[in-house]
Amino acid sequence: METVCLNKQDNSFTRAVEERSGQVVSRCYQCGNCTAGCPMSFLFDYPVSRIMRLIQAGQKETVLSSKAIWLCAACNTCTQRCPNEIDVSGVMDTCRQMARRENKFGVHAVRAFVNAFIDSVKFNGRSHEVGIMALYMLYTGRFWTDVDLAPKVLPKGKMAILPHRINGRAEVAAIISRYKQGFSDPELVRARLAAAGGQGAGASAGGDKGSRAGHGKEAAS
Amino acid sequence: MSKITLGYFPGCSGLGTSAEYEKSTRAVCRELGIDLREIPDWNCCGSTPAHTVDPVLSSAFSARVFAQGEQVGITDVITPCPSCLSNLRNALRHMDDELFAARVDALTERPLKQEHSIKSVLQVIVEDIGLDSVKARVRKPLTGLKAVAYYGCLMNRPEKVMRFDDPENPVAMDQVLEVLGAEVLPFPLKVDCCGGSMSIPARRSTPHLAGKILDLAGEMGADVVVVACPLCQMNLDLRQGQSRAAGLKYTLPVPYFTQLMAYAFGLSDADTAFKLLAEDIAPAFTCMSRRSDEIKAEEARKAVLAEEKARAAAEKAAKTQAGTETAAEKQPGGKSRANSASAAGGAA
Amino acid sequence: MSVLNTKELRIIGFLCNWCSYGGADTAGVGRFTQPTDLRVVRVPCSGRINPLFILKSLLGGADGVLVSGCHPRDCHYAEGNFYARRRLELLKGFLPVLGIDPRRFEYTWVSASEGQRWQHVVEAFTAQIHGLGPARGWPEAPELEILNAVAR
Amino acid sequence: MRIGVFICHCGSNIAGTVDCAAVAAKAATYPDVAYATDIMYACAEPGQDAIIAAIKEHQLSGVVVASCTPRMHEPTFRKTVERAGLNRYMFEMANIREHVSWIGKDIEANTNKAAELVRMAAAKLRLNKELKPKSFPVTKRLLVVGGGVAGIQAALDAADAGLEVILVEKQPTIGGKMAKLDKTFPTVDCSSCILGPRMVDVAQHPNITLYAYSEVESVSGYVGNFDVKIRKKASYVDWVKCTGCGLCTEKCPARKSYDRFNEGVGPTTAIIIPFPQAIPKKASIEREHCRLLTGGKCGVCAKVCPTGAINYAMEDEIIEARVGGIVAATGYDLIDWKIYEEYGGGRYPDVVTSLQYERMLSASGPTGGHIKRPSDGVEPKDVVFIQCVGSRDPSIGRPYCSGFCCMYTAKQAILTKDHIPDSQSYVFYMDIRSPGKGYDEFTRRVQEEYKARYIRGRVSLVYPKGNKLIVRGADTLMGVQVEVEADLVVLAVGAEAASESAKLAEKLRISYDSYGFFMEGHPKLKPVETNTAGVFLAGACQGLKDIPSSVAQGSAAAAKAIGLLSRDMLDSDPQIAFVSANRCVGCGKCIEVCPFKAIQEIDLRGQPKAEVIETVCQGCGLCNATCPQGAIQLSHFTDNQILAEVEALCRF
Repeated sequence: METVCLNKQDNSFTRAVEERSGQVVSRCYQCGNCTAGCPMSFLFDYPVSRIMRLIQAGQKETVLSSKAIWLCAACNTCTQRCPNEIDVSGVMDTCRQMARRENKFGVHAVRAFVNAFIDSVKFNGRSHEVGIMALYMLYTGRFWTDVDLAPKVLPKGKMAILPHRINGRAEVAAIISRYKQGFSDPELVRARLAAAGGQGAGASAGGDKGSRAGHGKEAAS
Repeated sequence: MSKITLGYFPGCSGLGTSAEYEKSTRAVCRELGIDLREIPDWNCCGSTPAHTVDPVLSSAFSARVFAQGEQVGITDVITPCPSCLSNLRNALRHMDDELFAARVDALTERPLKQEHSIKSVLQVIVEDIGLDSVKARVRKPLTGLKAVAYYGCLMNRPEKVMRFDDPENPVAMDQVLEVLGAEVLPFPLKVDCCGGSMSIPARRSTPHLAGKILDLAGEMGADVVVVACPLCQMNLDLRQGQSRAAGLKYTLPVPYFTQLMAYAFGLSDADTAFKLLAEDIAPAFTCMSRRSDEIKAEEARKAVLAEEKARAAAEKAAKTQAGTETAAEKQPGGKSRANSASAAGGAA
Repeated sequence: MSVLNTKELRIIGFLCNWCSYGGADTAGVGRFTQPTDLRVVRVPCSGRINPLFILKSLLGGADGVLVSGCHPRDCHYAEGNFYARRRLELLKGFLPVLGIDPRRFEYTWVSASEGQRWQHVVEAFTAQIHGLGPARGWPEAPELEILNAVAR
Repeated sequence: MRIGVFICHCGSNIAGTVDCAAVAAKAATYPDVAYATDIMYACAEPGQDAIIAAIKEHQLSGVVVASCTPRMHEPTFRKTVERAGLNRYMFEMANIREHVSWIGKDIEANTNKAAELVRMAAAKLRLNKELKPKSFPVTKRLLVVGGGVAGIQAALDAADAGLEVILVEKQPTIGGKMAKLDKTFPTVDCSSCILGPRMVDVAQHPNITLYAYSEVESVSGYVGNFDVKIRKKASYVDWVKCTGCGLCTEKCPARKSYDRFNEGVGPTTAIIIPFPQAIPKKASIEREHCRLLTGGKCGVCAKVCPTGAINYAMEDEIIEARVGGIVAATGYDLIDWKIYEEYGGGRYPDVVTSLQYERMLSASGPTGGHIKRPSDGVEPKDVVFIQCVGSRDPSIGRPYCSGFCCMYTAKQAILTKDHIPDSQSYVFYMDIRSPGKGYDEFTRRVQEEYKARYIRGRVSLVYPKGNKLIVRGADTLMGVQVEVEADLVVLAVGAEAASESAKLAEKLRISYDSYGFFMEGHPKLKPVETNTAGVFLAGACQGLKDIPSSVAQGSAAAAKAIGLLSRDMLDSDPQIAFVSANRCVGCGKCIEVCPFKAIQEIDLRGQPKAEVIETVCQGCGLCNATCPQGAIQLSHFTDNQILAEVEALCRF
């Protein structure tokens, strides 16, 4: 195994993960509770606790190229039981998003499934199971995925061969295309907010500023 | 009972793989006086794949759903699907942050103007309708049915976001099943992940994780594994064959809790939609009625015994009373003992 | 002071000897860095603090006054902090009458073991006072004279 | 007044971030300052000598030392100025270490702040008055609260030194947690064999009065003369008549009562003698389990008692005593581990606590020293120990290490092998903490000789499957998830301060931290004193510690108490309130607020006036802040002195 030179530790990666996830990764003391409870652990190349350690050590390349971040089922068991109250699942999510940005896909099948899902939503406004499966098979070349299930499902009429398309599907597709064009880039939006703030209320892309605070009702309960 | 009206988000799977959940949920809500107003032209919440890409994109899907509701005056929404619930709830939470909300608005170009709430159908039934109202509607109690409730990982987690029931040992579904008359076994893997969200790209996970859950339920002697999540249901029911191929010894029907409610309420087959389950539920009901007969016979036997006992006690008390009187006449010293004996008889 | 005119404001803290002064010591022992604006007056108990001290400070040119005592029910003198709380809450309500922003005065409790909490209290209060800026001067303070007369 | 100012460098502790010479130069310009200098170590002998020399040379009448916190060295410097012939109260300190040099690195700001603190101190000193203490007699009797091993040690040491000791214990027997243990680490010798004789010594010592099944009701007074009330709880057995024969416990029909001493491992009777070596060996009835006291029917114990000791009409009794000092030794409790739902939250009978396991191991315990699964009585083969349950867990508000769990878990793993030779122990740990004499060797022995498997990682889930418990954990060193099929799971439950310690702290007027542990006077230099004179600490109530440390602290607390009570007279603190009779209007508000009833109303030429009882006043100053006339003033902290400090700041 390669010797890691600690003087050359890249703290910027650790900081980036902490900033994006809102979690303090240095609170992790490596008790392993996340690994102990992780349902997908048996498929991981690095156990969750090791991923946390690698983030602490700034090992960006290893983390973002790992399979583990793609195989996380986001079940929140680690988050629930972390004695240091770190949202471990959120950290995994963050790493996955960062990996995607860097065009790193540790598990191709997961990426294919995600793309198939998003594409299905883009085409129809809703996810369409048969369509997702078809796209997934197309993207992965795994043509026999779950065909053993077909005899069970199709006669019951549970899987619609044709998708349920919504009227607003163009609107949904626009959301996705605006996302891909970088409309939601934080710096861009922040700059726009600042500009709008300078000009007075109502000028921002968001519009009515008064409605901004508190979208959730239950926050008080 | 007063009717309540709530916005309704069925979720994509309700149109396909969880059609039975959708049908039974609507039927149960109708019975319980919950008027469901479906959000017009709703879109997919993005499920797990969307927040894998970016929480802003994921929230934008949710924001459009809320915006659609807002258009027709719906701000309080319920959904049967925990995955949708989790996404919609997280979107609201994230959008409390001004920058985040502005980023979402930049994608939807439809900023929300009102406050919204999103709850699960289960939470509304337990907290707003109440178990008493559920109990009052039971016509065909599930007496004799041995059930385990399986909640999955999303319903109660993360604790700070979901704020419903206990994150490690939830009891809401257990309580519903109990008032329906079922015998609910204490299932220790209630919140263990079944691997549902990874069942397609990581197929190996299903027999490993779902198999473990089904195996324990079978070993505990459950007739059914009751669920509230379409992803879990698909993984435990539809893919049960995959688990069995990998060594699972049991065959277990996996109905939604709403299906059992519809059944106990005495609703039609169209409402219970049991026929849409991959694993047939009939054997479970056979076990139930056999056990129910046994329970009834046992109760009858006990009633007879209790009656006999009461009669004997009454006779004995009468005799002792007579004896006391004679003893008291003969021997004053014996009185205290006799009194305590009669007191004991009275207590029995 | 002159050299620090630009960066420091005048903040006076009244701390009870047993809990909060100890807490500030604990923060020092732990090297918990704090803003330098605060000057501490040690008193035996927060119950010793006459609201007049705070008024005199604020009218005399202090930009902020922080009082800190023991946690409720943990008073070294049984119930001094309980009296202090009632008095100082009254005072806080009275400050606007004198044209003083009530945010210039806060009352809190910190125990001798809570060094970190003390750090947070000082940071937060100093930031709050810097947010309010320097208090406007009181070249003449007739209210003070009246108060003095009443108190004596 | 001629004031001398000494600015201490404290090596580089202060001088590192404060320009001490500049502060001294500034101080020289303050009113009444006749001499100002900086000094390397003011508290060291050369430093003190220099202060004394300067007082003489410059005819100083008051001294300001700017150094560390007055809570550290105020007494030191007061003695110094006294040696130079000044009154000890003609002295003030400015805290430029804890409050300046240690909390900021900006030399300019620090130097300015230090100079201002010195100005405040000098301004106050100008109004200081010479104060003289009064002396009062000391009650040579010590109260020890808590009869665990620390309290026992403190009581015996003090009694051996000739003090009268009152020992108050909440439970019906002394012995505390140690009495529940089977063996002790690292010697694996029998706990009750080494503690038992000490307990007997307590019972037989002529100087010790033991009140078991009793609690401290209230404490008033002050060092040298505390007045305490002790509530002797109704045991429903006359302990003068009771011989401890145990006949009542054999015949009691309420056989399903919770066994507190045995941690609920197996039931007990309503009338109990907690264990065979109990001191005092007397029976007592637990009210909530007694059929007669709850249901009105039974009375078996009264019938069988050969001495007629049972008294169902017994009521709590209040005993009053005056003591000169108090040692608190109230120990610890286990945290409520049932909040860990992932470990079953108390639902699985074969998941037990470490203390329950001790009772299962103990030959005098309810299983007779045989390890049996609570569910079916079967001897376990695979035993899993989970450490840090409720320790080092910020998510439940317990971030600290309980300190002794690593060691007792190792001991329990060894005992498991001794009891069941074909058993296998598995220990899930995060770090092994064994920094005592022979401790680390012990944790090696359990792995090397006794072949316990140590797995570094926490456990995420325990659940029953068939008659096994599945333990799902991690081995972080291997980097994998692991599972163990266990017969018995023992949780090394972390500890916290005893449940009612906060209440006692309020009665004793001592501080406690956010976990309920009592605060020592200084974390390093006053480990057994508190900030309340005359109250000392021993054992785990001050912070979790093992048996040797508890015993050591028990002895240390006794030594401090012996030192205090060896004196016939004590000096009262003269920093107390005084009344100007001509200003006092006799409104009585000060009498109302005084927490110590130290103010009384007197008649002065037909006028009601307040008067301070000097030996009772504690110097809180509550009266001073209450008096509408400013007639009652707290010496050394008068209104004028405090306002002088305020003005010293505001004028500039």
